This record gives sequence, C-alpha cells and structure tokens, in this order.
Amino acid sequence: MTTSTLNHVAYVLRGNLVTAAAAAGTALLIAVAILGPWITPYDPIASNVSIALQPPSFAHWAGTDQLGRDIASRIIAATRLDLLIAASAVSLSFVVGALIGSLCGYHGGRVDRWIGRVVDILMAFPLFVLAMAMVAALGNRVENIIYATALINLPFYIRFARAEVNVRRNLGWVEAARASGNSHFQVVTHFLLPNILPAMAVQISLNLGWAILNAAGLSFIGLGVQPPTPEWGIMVAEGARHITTGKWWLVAFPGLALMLAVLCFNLLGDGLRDILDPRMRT
Amino acid sequence: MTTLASISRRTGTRFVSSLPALLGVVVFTFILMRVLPGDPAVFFASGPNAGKAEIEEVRRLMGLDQPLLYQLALYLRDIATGNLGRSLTTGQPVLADIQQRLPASLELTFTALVLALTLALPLGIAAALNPGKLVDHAVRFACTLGVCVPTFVSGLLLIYAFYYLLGWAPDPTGRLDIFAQAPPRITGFLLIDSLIARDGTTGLAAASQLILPAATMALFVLAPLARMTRASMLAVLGSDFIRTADAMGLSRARVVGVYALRNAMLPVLTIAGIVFSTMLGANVLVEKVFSWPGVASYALDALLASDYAPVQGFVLLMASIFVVVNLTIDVLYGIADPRIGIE
Amino acid sequence: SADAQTRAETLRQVTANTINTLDPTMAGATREAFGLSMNVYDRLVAFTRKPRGNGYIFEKDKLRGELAESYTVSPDGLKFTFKLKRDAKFHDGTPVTADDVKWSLDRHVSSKSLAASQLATGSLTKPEQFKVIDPYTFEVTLDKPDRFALPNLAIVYAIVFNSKLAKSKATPDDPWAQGWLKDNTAGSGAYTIETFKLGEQIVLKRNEEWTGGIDGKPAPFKRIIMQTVPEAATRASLVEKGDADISIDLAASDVLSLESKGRLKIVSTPQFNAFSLIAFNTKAPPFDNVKVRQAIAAALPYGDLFKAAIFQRGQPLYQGKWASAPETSDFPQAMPVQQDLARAKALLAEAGFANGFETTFSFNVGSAAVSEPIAALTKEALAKIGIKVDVQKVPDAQMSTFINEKKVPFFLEASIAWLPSTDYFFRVFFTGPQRWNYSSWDNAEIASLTDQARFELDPARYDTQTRRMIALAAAEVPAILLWQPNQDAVMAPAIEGYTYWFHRQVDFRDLARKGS
Amino acid sequence: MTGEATINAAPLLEIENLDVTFATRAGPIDAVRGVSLAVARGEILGIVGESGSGKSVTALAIMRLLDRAGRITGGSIRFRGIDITKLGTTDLRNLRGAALAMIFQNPRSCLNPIRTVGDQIADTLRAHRPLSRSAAKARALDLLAGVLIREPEKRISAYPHELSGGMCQRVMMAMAMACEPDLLIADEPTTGLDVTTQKAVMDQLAALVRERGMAMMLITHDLGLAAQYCDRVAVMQQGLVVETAAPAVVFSAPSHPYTRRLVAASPTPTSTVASLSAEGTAESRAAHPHDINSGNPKGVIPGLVPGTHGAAAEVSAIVAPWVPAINAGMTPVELDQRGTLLVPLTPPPLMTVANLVMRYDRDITAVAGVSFDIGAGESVGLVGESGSGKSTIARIVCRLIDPTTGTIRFDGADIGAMPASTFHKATQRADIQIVFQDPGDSLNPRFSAFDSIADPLRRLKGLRDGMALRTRVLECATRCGLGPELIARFPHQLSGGQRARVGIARAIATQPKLLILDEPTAALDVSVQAIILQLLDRLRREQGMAYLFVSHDLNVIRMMCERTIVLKQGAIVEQGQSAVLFTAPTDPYTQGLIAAIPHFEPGSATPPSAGRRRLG
Ligand SMILES: Nc1ncnc2c1ncn2[C@@H]1O[C@H](COP(=O)(O)OP(=O)(O)OP(=O)(O)O)[C@@H](O)[C@H]1O
Ligand SMILES: Nc1ncnc2c1ncn2[C@@H]1O[C@H](COP(=O)(O)OP(=O)(O)OP(=O)(O)O)[C@@H](O)[C@H]1O
Ligand SMILES: [Mg+2]
Ligand SMILES: [Mg+2]
Repeated sequence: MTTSTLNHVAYVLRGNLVTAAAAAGTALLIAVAILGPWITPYDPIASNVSIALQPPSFAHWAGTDQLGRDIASRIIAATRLDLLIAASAVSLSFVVGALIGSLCGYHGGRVDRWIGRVVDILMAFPLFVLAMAMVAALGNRVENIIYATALINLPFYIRFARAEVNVRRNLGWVEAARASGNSHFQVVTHFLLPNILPAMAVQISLNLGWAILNAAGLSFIGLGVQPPTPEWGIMVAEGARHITTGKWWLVAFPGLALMLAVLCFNLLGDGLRDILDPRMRT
Repeated sequence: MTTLASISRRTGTRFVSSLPALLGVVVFTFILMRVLPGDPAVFFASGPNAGKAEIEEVRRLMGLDQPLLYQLALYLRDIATGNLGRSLTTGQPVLADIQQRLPASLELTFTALVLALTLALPLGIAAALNPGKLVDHAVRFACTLGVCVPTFVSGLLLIYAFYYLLGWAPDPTGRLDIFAQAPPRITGFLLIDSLIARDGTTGLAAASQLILPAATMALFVLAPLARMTRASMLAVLGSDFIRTADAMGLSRARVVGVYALRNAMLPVLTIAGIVFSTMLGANVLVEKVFSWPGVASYALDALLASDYAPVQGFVLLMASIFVVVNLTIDVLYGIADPRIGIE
Repeated sequence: SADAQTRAETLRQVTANTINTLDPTMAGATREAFGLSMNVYDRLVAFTRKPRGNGYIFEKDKLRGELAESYTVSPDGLKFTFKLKRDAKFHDGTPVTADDVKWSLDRHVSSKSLAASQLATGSLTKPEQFKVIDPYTFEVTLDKPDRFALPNLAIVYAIVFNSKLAKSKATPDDPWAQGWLKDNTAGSGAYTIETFKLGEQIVLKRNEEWTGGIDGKPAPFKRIIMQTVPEAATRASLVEKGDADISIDLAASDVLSLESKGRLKIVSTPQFNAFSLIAFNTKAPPFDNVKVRQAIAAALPYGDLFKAAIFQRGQPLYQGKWASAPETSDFPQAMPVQQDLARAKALLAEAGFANGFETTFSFNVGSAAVSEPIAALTKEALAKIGIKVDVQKVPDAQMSTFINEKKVPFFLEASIAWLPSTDYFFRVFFTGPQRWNYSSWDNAEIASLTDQARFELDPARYDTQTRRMIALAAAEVPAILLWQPNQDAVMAPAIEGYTYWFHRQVDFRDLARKGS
Repeated sequence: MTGEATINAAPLLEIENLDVTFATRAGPIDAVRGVSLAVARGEILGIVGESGSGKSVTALAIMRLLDRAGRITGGSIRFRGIDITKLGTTDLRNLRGAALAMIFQNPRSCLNPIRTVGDQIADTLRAHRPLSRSAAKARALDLLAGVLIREPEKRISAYPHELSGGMCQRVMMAMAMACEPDLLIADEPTTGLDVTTQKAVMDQLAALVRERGMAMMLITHDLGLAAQYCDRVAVMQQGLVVETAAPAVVFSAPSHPYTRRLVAASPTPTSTVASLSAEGTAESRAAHPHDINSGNPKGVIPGLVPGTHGAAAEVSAIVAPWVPAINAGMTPVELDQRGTLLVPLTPPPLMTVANLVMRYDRDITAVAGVSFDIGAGESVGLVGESGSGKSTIARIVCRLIDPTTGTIRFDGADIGAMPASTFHKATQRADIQIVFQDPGDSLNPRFSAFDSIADPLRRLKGLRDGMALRTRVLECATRCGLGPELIARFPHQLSGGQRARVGIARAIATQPKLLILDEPTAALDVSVQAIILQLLDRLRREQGMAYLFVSHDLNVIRMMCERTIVLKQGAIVEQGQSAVLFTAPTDPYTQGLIAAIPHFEPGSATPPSAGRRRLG
C-alpha cells in the first residue's frame, strides 16, 4: 500500500518536472522551517546598529537591515512562522469549510439555506477589509492573523465543498454507504470528504500562497506580526520603502523567499491533485 | 421571449434573496466596528488641547453615547433613507465621499480586469491547446509569478522602473496629471468624460496615469483567470461536441473560436465576476501605492481611525456591488447559455 | 513658454496626509488643515521668524501684527488694544473690521470646537473679554495677566472670519456656521482656494489683494498645489525628479539618501517645541515604582536608538551633562540619563524585581517607521536586565483610546506644544488627569509649581520654579525623553524662505522660487 | 436496384492491417491490432463485439479523430483510394463532414449546447460549400425535414436541450448527411433510445443509405440490431476482427469461439441462466471451478433453505442446458408446471409490504399503494417501464428513504416505523442489503475493493481490522468470483463485471436475509451480464437469500425470479408466477412491455433484416 503510494508519487513527479521542482522547493522550505534556529548564521533579532544597512557582503550575504540585523538569518528564521501562518490558516479554513460545506451539500434543506445565507454575507464582504477589521479588533497577534486569513477563505471552501458534495450526494456509493450501516455523518466524513479532496488540493495549494501574501498585505498597512519577529511579509513591506534609496537587498531577498514559497505551493497544487486522485493510479 | 421572461424572473428572485445577505452585512459590519477597541471620539478630539469635554462632545455628535441597539436602529433607518452617515476623517457625508471616489476605483478595476482578460484569455487558450507542452508550462509559470509578488511590491517596482529610472510613466500621483485640466465631470470616469468632451489630450493623460496601477492589479489576477480559461477550455475541447465539430470538418478557427471558446467562457465569466468584486475591495494596497483616490484606500484610512461610518458605508457598497455583479453575471449567463432558466 | 511660466509660478507640495476640513477648529482637523488655514486666513497677530541654517525658524516670544497694524498692552497686562489695518479685505472684497474679529473670537470661545480649550490656555474664555471700540479698533481684556494670551491670538485657531458671510450661512442649529465653514472659506489670507478634492489635492490661488508679504506685496507663488501621496517612497521620488517642489513628510532614510546625492535643498530644523518620549503608566505596578523607571532609563541604548530610528536627525534629549540641577530652565532639554546596565540591574533589584518582569511596549501603526526600531532595541536592551517585553503595534485610533484610558503600561509617543515654554510643557504633559499626561504623573509639587509659574511675571522666580520642575522630572523619571526629531523639509534648490513654524506645516507665504 | 449494383464494385473504404496504440502510463495499449475491413458503396457493414473490443477506436481512426494519446501505428485506411492515415490536416478537414461523416453515440452531448441546431447544421454546410448564410439556413431546414423532424421551421432555432434524445439523434443525422457523404459511420446510434424510437431512427438511416448509394458502418453491441440492418457483420474481440460474414451466417453458424460466446450470452425469450455464456470466461471459471456449467452441480448448502424453492431453481438450472435452445416455448411450459406445483408450500413471508405510497415534492406520486410479500428464500422480480417507481420501492424497502405512508414488516418487526435516517443503527440493517444499478457508480472511488466489502462488516458486524475481517472479506470476494489479486484494486482499476461483483460481495458480506437488486446488470454488456446472473443465481442457492430483483429486462427477470410484479405508474398492474406471466400476460400493459423487447434469436435461420430494411 505505502510502497504503491510512493511509487505513484514518484510516477507523478517523474512525469511532471515542474511539479517535481515545486515539491523539491517545498521540501527545502519545510527543512529550513524545521532547522531554522540551528542554521541561521546570526541571531535574527540581535541588533548591531554600527553595521546597519550594509549591502550584501561575504559576512552578510543578504546584507543587513536598519538595526544591523542579518537579513539572511531573518529570512531563514521567518520561514517557520510564515509556513505556520499559511498552513494553519489554510487547514483551519479547509477543515471547517469542508465540513460545513459538505454537511450542507449533503443535507440540503433549511440548514443549507441558512448557512448559504451566512456564506453569502461573508462573500459579499470586501474580504481584505474584513481581515483588516478582524486583526484590528482582536489585536495583531499571529493567532489573529491566522484566524482572519482563515475566515476570509472560509466561504470559498464552504461553497466549493458544498458544490462538490452536492453533485456526489446522489451517487450510488453514497447510498451504498448508507446501506452498509454508515450514519449520515460517517458518510460525509469517510466517503464524501476524501472524494472531494483532490479537487480541493488545488484550492489549498493556491491558498497557502495567498495566506502568506495576505499576511504580507496586512503587514504593509501595519497590521502584521509584531516586531521584532521576523516575517517575510513585514520584511518585504518595509524593504519596499527602501527601493528608491537604492537599498535593494532589503526587499529583494525576503521578496525572493516569498516568491519561492508561493510559486512552489501554486505549482505543487496541480501535482497534488494528481497524487491524491486514485484514478490517476494505474 | 420566454427565456427573457425567465431570466428576468430569476434576476428578480436572486435580487430579493440577496437582500437578507445585504442586511446581514450591514449588521455584521456595524457590530464589528463597535468591537474595535479604538474610540473614534478620542482619536478625533485630537487638537493639541482636547480634553474630556471635547471627547464627550465628539461622542455625542457621533451618537456614541446611545445604547448600541438604538444606534443600530438609527443606522438602519438612515440607510433606508440613503444616509450613510458622515466621515470624521474627511468631514463629508459618506455617500458624497463614495460618489466622489467610486468612479476612480471602478475605472481602475475595470481597466485592470480588461487588461487581465486580454492577457489571460489568449494565454489560457494557448495553454489549453498545448496541454503538457512547453507553452503550457511557460504560461503556468508566468501567471504564477504574477501571484507571487504582493501588489504593493510589484506596484512600487513598476513605479521605480517606469517612473523613476526610465521616466516613461507620468508621476504616480492619482488619476490625472496635476497640471492637466480635468474634463467636466459627467460619469466620473475620466476616460469616458474626456471622450464625451472630445478632449484627446486629457484622455491620453488619464490613460497614462491608469496604466501602471491597472497593470499591477492585472498581474495579480492574471493567474486565476488564465488558469480558469485553461481548465475550462481543456474541458470543452475534450467534450463530445467539439469532436462532432471536428468530424464535420469545420475549420480549426471556427472550432476553437466559436465552438470551444464560447462554451468555455461561461465559467470564466463567473470567475471574472468574483475577481472583479474582490479586486474592488482588495485594491487597497494598489490605491495606496499609486495615491489613487479610490474607495478602498478611503475605507482603509477610516478603518485605522475607527471612523465607523465610512467603513460601514464602504462595506455596504462593496456588498451591493457584489450583488449587482452577481446579478449581471447571472443575466449574462442566462443570455449566453440557453440551458439556464429551465432548471 | 507659457506652460513653463505657469509651472515656475506654481509650488507643488506633496504630503502624507490629507486636508479634511477648511475650518481648523473642527474636531478631527489634520495638521495639513492647520497649515492650510495659515495661508487662507489671517489672525490678529503672528510670530516673527529668524534665520537658522539655510532656512528660518519662528520666534516664540516675538509677535508682530498680521491683521493688526499695531497693538498695545496695558501696563497691568490686562488689556490688549489692536489697531486693524485699514486696507485689509476679505476675499469677497469686504473690508476686515473689528466686528469680524469680535465675531470670530466669540465663535472660538463659545462654539463646540477645538479652539475653546486651546484659547483657554491663554485665559481667553468668554465673549465678554472681546470688545469692539470702533470699526478698526479692538480690545481684549483679561482677568489676570497671562503670558499666553497674546501668543494664543497668533495660533492656528485664532483665525478671523468674514462675519457677514459666515452669519449669512448660519442656521438656528448652527449659529457659528460650522457646517458651512468646513467646506468653504471666508478669510482674508494670502491664498484663496481654487479647487479642493478631498483626500487628493487642494489648489490655492494667490490673493492679489493681500499685502501681508515682504514689502507689503502679495505672496510670491501664484499657485500652490498640495497633493496627498500616501507612499513615502513615491514622495521622495517625486521631489527627487523635480516633479514636486517641496515635501516635509519624507522618511528619515529617504532624506538621508537624498542628502547624500546632494541635488536637493534640505532644511533640517530640530523641532524645539516637540519631543519623542517613552512613557510609563506611573499609576500601576511595576511602573509606579520610581526605581523601576530609573532602571529602565539606565538600560536603554540611547545612541543606538537615535541612530537606528531617526538616523541621528534630531536633537538628543538624553545624556544631559548635569546631575541634580539643570543648567538652564529650557524644556525639553537633555536629561541626565545614559545607558548603564549594572546600575539598571541594581536599581531593578532594589525595586524588588531582581528577576525582572514581563510587560508590553506599544506604539501606533502610523509611526512604525520610527517606532519599530525603537521597540526592537528596547526589547533587546531590557531583556539584558531581565525584563521581558512584548511589542505591540496598535492602529492609531486604538492607541489614542488606550492612551486616553490609560490602558497601556509602557509606550512610545511623540507630541508637540504650539506655545513652547517650560511651565506650559509641564502643565500639559505632566499634570492632571488629561490625555496628554501620558504617564499619568501625579506629583503635588509639580502641580503647584505649574499653577504658580503660569501667571508668574517675575522672570527670576519663573526660572527657579521651572528648574525645580525639570529637576523633579529628572529624579522621578515619569517618562524617558528621547529626542526632538528634525523637521526635514526637502525642496528644489531654487526654493527659498522655508520657515519652521510651530504648527510644523509649510507656510507658503514665506516661499519664493529663486530667479522668478 | 442501385444498391445491388454498387455492392460488388471496388470497396469505398478499405482498411488493411490497422494498428492503433494508446500511450498510457501503464505502457502502450494496442487497442486495434491488424484490423482489415472493407465497405463498398451501398453496403451496410455491422461491427459487433463486447465493450472495449476496439469498435469505436477503429471508427475514430477512420475519421482521424483519435484521442491525443492514440496513434495509428500501422496499416492503411484507404478511402476512395486515398490513404487517410497520410493526409494533412487541411485535406482531412475537407474530407470530414463532406465525404466522411460520423454519428456519435450520445446525441445530446455531441451537439453544442449553446448553439441552435440550425446553426450547427449550417456550420457544417458552410464549411464545405460556398453558401450564403440564408441559403445554408434554408438547406438546413430541408435537411431537418428530411430526417422527419416535425415542424422543422420551429426546431431549426431550438437548442439541443429543447429537443428529445431521439430528435437530437436525428439532428446529428441531418448534420452527418448535410454534405451527402460517401461513408457514414454510426457508432451505437441508438443507445439511450427507447425501442420504438430506435426502430424509427434505424429505418430512416438505412433508407437514406440505400437512396443515396452511400456506405455505412454500423457499430453496435446489439446483435439484434446488427442482424436486422446489416449486409455484413464484423465481430471484434480485443482489437482483432475475428469473423466477418453475412449476419445470417455469423449468428446461426458462428465459426469463431468468441462469436459463439457472444451469441450465447445474449438473452432470448428462451434462454435460462445456465444457458447464457455456455463457456463462461476464463475468469469466471477460475473463480468457481465447480460451476454448474462444468457439469458438477454443487447443490444447496444443507439446512439453509427450508422448502423446495432452492431445489426447484436448481433443478431448472440443471435441466436448462439440456433443453434445446431452438425449441422455443418448451422450457416455459416446464417451468410453469413446476412453479405452480411449488407455490402452496410457501412458508410465512419474510417481508410484507402493505399500501406503500410515496409522494415526492411537487406532487409526483412515484408509488401509489403497493402491497406485496416476499417469502424467505424467494426471488421476486419487479418490472415496469422507466419511471414506474421500481427504484423507489427498492430504496424504501431497503430503508434508505421513508415512504409517505405504508407499512413494511420484516422478519416480524415493523421496520417501516423506523426512520431511514437512523436505520443504520437497527438490527435489521445487516439483514436487508442492496446491490445497486450501476456497479461503477455504487463504489466509492477512494475505497479499494477490500475496503468496500469490509465497510458493512466494520459498521454492522463490528469487525475491526484484523484477521477475522480479512478472512471474511476474502471469503465473500471469493464466493463472488473475485480473486485475491483484485481485492486491493480501486474501482477504476476494475472492469465493469468485476465492479459488479464487488458490489454483490459487499451486499452479501453481512449475510442478509433479503437482497435487493436494483437493475444489477443494466450497465453491463451481455457477456458480463451472463456471468453476473449466474453468480447471483448460485449465491441464492448457496445462501438461501430472498431477492427483490428489479430490472427492465424481462428476459432476465424471467430467468431469475419465480414470481414477478409488474408496475405501472407506481401501482401494481399484474403479478404472478414468472412462467405464467411471461407466457400469458393478462394485462395489456404487460403485453405491450413484453412485445417491445428487441429479441435476438440465434436459432432463426433467416435474419429478418432483408425484408425489414427496405421499409425505411
Ligand atoms: N483514450 C484512450 N486511452 C487509452 N486507452 C483507450 C483510449 N480510448 C480507448 N482505449 C482503449 O482501447 C480499447 C478499445 O476501446 P473502444 O472504445 O474502441 O471500445 P469499444 O469496442 O468501442 O467498446 P464499447 O462497446 O464499450 O464502446 C479499450 O481497451 C480501451 O480501453
Ligand atoms: N428524489 C426524487 N424527487 C422527485 N421525484 C422523484 C425522485 N426520485 C424519483 N422520482 C420520480 O418518481 C418516479 C419513479 O422513479 P423511480 O426511480 O422509482 O423509477 P424506476 O421505475 O426505477 O425507473 P427507471 O427504470 O428509469 O430506473 C419517477 O417519475 C421519478 O421522476
Ligand atoms: Mg465504443
Ligand atoms: Mg430505477
């Protein structure tokens, strides 16, 4: 079973170099996130004002920032937090959204209509403003950024899951599952949800990227993670202001990290669908 | 005839059924704004010597001394009479502010959407016609690059390159060169207004101001549009009726352009609608970077200042636009797809 | 060409914020609105200016007539008599008379606006104090001699309206025409408003009738464009490319880089009436303990803060060379604090926090560019003496609320006094339950000293009183003064006459383009 | 006639040694291997064969419309002497539609849903002829009239969804005929059509082919259809043409074993379960080596079935193979006699359904007061036209949905009183199981066969993962003819017949007393159907289960059930012993149903086609 799964993954990756590259990139990111504290050349939050704003050099290959902190170390240290934000925000909205959505799609009726209303309300919100308001209301801590990001993605997951389940709920195997003694809830969690997963994988991977960008956007208007915690979005947002003064390294390196992450997630999404879809296994 | 009737009936019901959502949005925003810990009265009574009395006065002026439910009732009554309150940041009625600023946002978003679509459609089609080939990967990669960069960064980079370094773009400060004469305001859309006024110079000036921010936004939404186009083109190209068209010997151009594209456009239409409304709300950052006098940056400033009325007004506006856009898409869909309406 | 000619006669300023009202006395008026009112309206009197470096700076103690041709002060200091200029006219052509002055000042002290509380600091509180002697003679009476009475007539709020016009717009609900004046002007100043696009830009046109300029001439620039450009980097590019003529809202890093390129004129003035400070909530533990405050004052890396936050563009208010008695009675002045971690640890131990404690350090989003480095360095420094600091970046409106409700224990603020004098600073920033007493400092001696000094006419006694206040502040450390940041005005090399004013805005009446 | 003259001329289309290969991730699939065929003008060539034998691929290869993955790897296709496999795209486009046309299987999905049918026909015309827009419209109108569409002026501006399946089929025909092609390829042109429409469409096609002296390739899995309309029939198996001859020859004296098997597997009014697929497939034989067909009747598991039902069925099954199939009408009589003899011995019923009424929203009465019994170990058939409420009854009885009113007693308990939403907790859940209509659709795509079969055991028998579960699953699987190598596969890796067996294994896993079969073979081709029917028949005898067997195929019901209920619009019009009912239906509705069955009689010496063909 597991070897066949591995074989299948290997097959998908072999057949699609772009996906393989994205997978490698993602693996690298995860490794950096795990190893973060041990592989930073310098303490990411230790300042040394005497060497502030130095361009990339041998000692500081990504240069230093306004407080003389090593940018490379900060980028590495930020990986964990950024992946954490992205992963938790997305899994939160995915788990909650998929569950609500599929229950609605499965049951239909009044509950569905009511939840549909609530989702409509959420969808009708200018979502970025909603995220800002939430973070502003709850305080800009990491958890709240995650909640806000999760909330603004929620309606899409609900809709998506609802639609996907809706087309499947009358399929034979759903009825067969009932006949086999599964309760409605079990049908949803054991049968329907796993089946809509491949389709949602794409959405998930896209959202991983967007979650980081969303955090970056919040940082840009000052509602990001609290300083001096390193976070790509904040670093990019702050660095962007130095573009005209020629201190390009302030934005270039964190920007590259952000780009790498978003790019990997996005490209991985398509591959993920292939990996998750048993129909692609032969 | 009957299709028209059924479309309008559908539109009607859709509209009515979206009213509760609008009400929900209003109430939710109202509560959310009150939950914000910032007290606008304190913020706005900010003269160098404002004391308790001034703060209380502002509070009374804003009606903040009343019980919450009563405030909500008043607010709902005001909305019903078309009064969205007054912004403390600008000192103007919110409705007037929005009327002033909405065309700017709409013009920017429309341009960006058109720009994005004119890029995304050919790219998506090219990718769909060569799935798994180099073109496909290149399109996917290029589009994804657009999504990787936060809009405020790409905006600043574009400004740096095209204004600061190359000097090709006019200074990125709003909708019209400061020394240019704005055309008489009719629609509020500068491009249209200058067209009406037959003022080519102004139109050109407005267009050149528009191009960078629109490109910034377009870059960001290119990916979803192109991907959707690709996916739906692929699905349609694989469907039976395309094979039929091929079997009947129709020309390639006709098969791709008429048979495939028209069918593939339906889901793209839906996505374009969603993209349009999210862009309108999410272009805060672009508006900030380009000093664009739109509604989103207006709402952002108000939000940071805990200025309730503009934020509430903005959210209501966005929600209404969302509803209208959805309705429009619905109608377009109904016209484009004869199957709709018979459920 | 004509275009170039127009451009040469136009001044384009780019600002970070917007003008939100044409009536500066309205609640919520922005600093830019204050600056605008100086150019559109006239007041009875104005501060004078003196050269400083490559620009000018206002003189807080020297006044001249603006609408007043001359003024006299009665020997007991209770009566001011103003002779108005005969040729002064409002923009609609009506002459400026004492009736207009009376109506305006009555409005300032009686309407619900920001003006009343400000004018009260100069003992101007009720309409009965204002009297029209004849159309061109006006009298102000005080109950007590007040040093601030006259300066208060020169500040932003003390503008003179065209009372006929304003009254015609008044309604029973709005007797002072506040609603109308917010969107319209009724002044006699050097400029009139040509177009006003809220939140975007305002275009001013020179009032050719105005004669308050140099040699009794109108203002040098024909047109002024004030444009809001929220992005700091963009403002810098605009000035650098010559598309904008002046900006006073550039990021310190941009100013530094523009300075190094040397192509623009930069007038840097330490804001001697302003200061940045780190405040404690002295009402609640642990900061109610003076030892804790002293310990923190001894732990901060002032030099690094100064360098990292504002690139040393300002006047330090630390490392004062005195110990217990200040050398001058000026305030703010450099206080006797410096980094000494051993002392900080000892003090903390004495205070009973040998193992440190946890607290939060807050600042507002709007000031992030400057505040974030300070927060990061503070956090780092305090960690060395065992204090764990959680940094909180708070949206501006929330920060105002928190400060007003005394909800934040330890935070960064910057403030300004329009009428800088030592007792005024202490009265406003270190006494009473008001919002500006950031540290909620409640010291009986300071309270009585400020009361005495306010009406003290004897300079020597005033000097003693104020020195005592400064010494007390140094000993008790209700807050840690950091510096007075520079006002960096970056402008095209040809722009001359830039003056640093108490309201920190550009006064267009001063400016001229060399060679035109 | 012209038709006769051109048949003997040089062939219009000549395929020689055609190889088509699909590149898949599992390696290349040789879908067509060295096929050689020829069609002459005026001739109708039938291609038959089981699913996946390469019929459609051959047709698509002729049109050069193969899927991206497919390639013609060898051989030639000569059309009017030109080798199509070597043509450039432009030449191909000129040929397609004009000289070569194809009618696809599912007419509705083959028409552009957002373009009027008139426009689509006009598009085809204008692609090949320099016609003005209005001229093309006019011509399209003629064409629509030509395919007997009523009120063509109205229909010309209709969208496909506004037309019935049969009309869409005819629009397709009009399109294909628009430029008067020389060769028409019709790939299963009548699947999805009811029998009467099928006949109308086919007659029309045949007439057009004759009239215009064109040639046609008719691809079908329906031997009856091929026999009726074709001049020659090619039988395909696994990418090879195994036999080509006139239908009379192929069906009466098949020379190739595969053809024999195909002919045998097609149910006729006289066939029995055992007689179907006399040789079985290798797979089915491997699965149950002691199959009755191999002459080693296994008999009833002792003690499971009281009474003689099982024995009766068994006897008939054993007897059947020796009954000469050609001797029509004899077997039913025998069965009839046995049936009437056996009925009085019926023990108290296992399930009693009384006054069942089911109303859906919008006042659709799907079931209008139905009452019936099912005895223990009895097999009851449920027949009726589409929409008569068969599936609804099946699902109600299986307690998957609640009826509007009515009682259902099962094994002494009033299970009708238990709501369907909580019935999964009832003790009877394990006793009533169902096999669903579409085997592919009823398996969770993300469950392996093992998981699917294990699911009811886990849920209803409380078996946790482990040896016990594994043993039980394997046992059920083996019993249904699923080897251990198939058990780990996902549905998409299984053939239709294998999927059907997984569905059956799942249903019998809990050893239910009543098994409901809702058209269990409707989606399968005849050879697989034969295997499944035999399996079901054997299982019943081994396990003594009662069946409620829903099917629209009366031949199948006749073979599988002792008793049959005929439904019409939700009400029972007739019920009784199958043997009686099928030989002497009393109700006109039942008579109509039986008459409409397309019968294929392998024994009839002369195919009826020759006469009927000209009726068109
Ligand atoms: N696109 C494809 N990719 C891979 N294999 C294919 C493809 N299309 C057809 N095949 C394979 O080619 C073989 C022949 O398929 P074909 O469609 O011709 O069968 P058929 O005889 O038409 O069957 P049916 O009666 O079910 O339509 C099958 O084994 C099928 O799996
Ligand atoms: N969920 C439902 N809602 C409304 N009507 C339904 C529903 N399910 C079935 N019907 C209607 O009930 C009637 C009987 O349907 P049912 O599926 O039982 O027919 P059937 O005999 O199984 O037909 P077929 O042979 O086509 O499967 C039909 O008219 C059908 O349209
Ligand atoms: Mg086929
Ligand atoms: Mg059915």
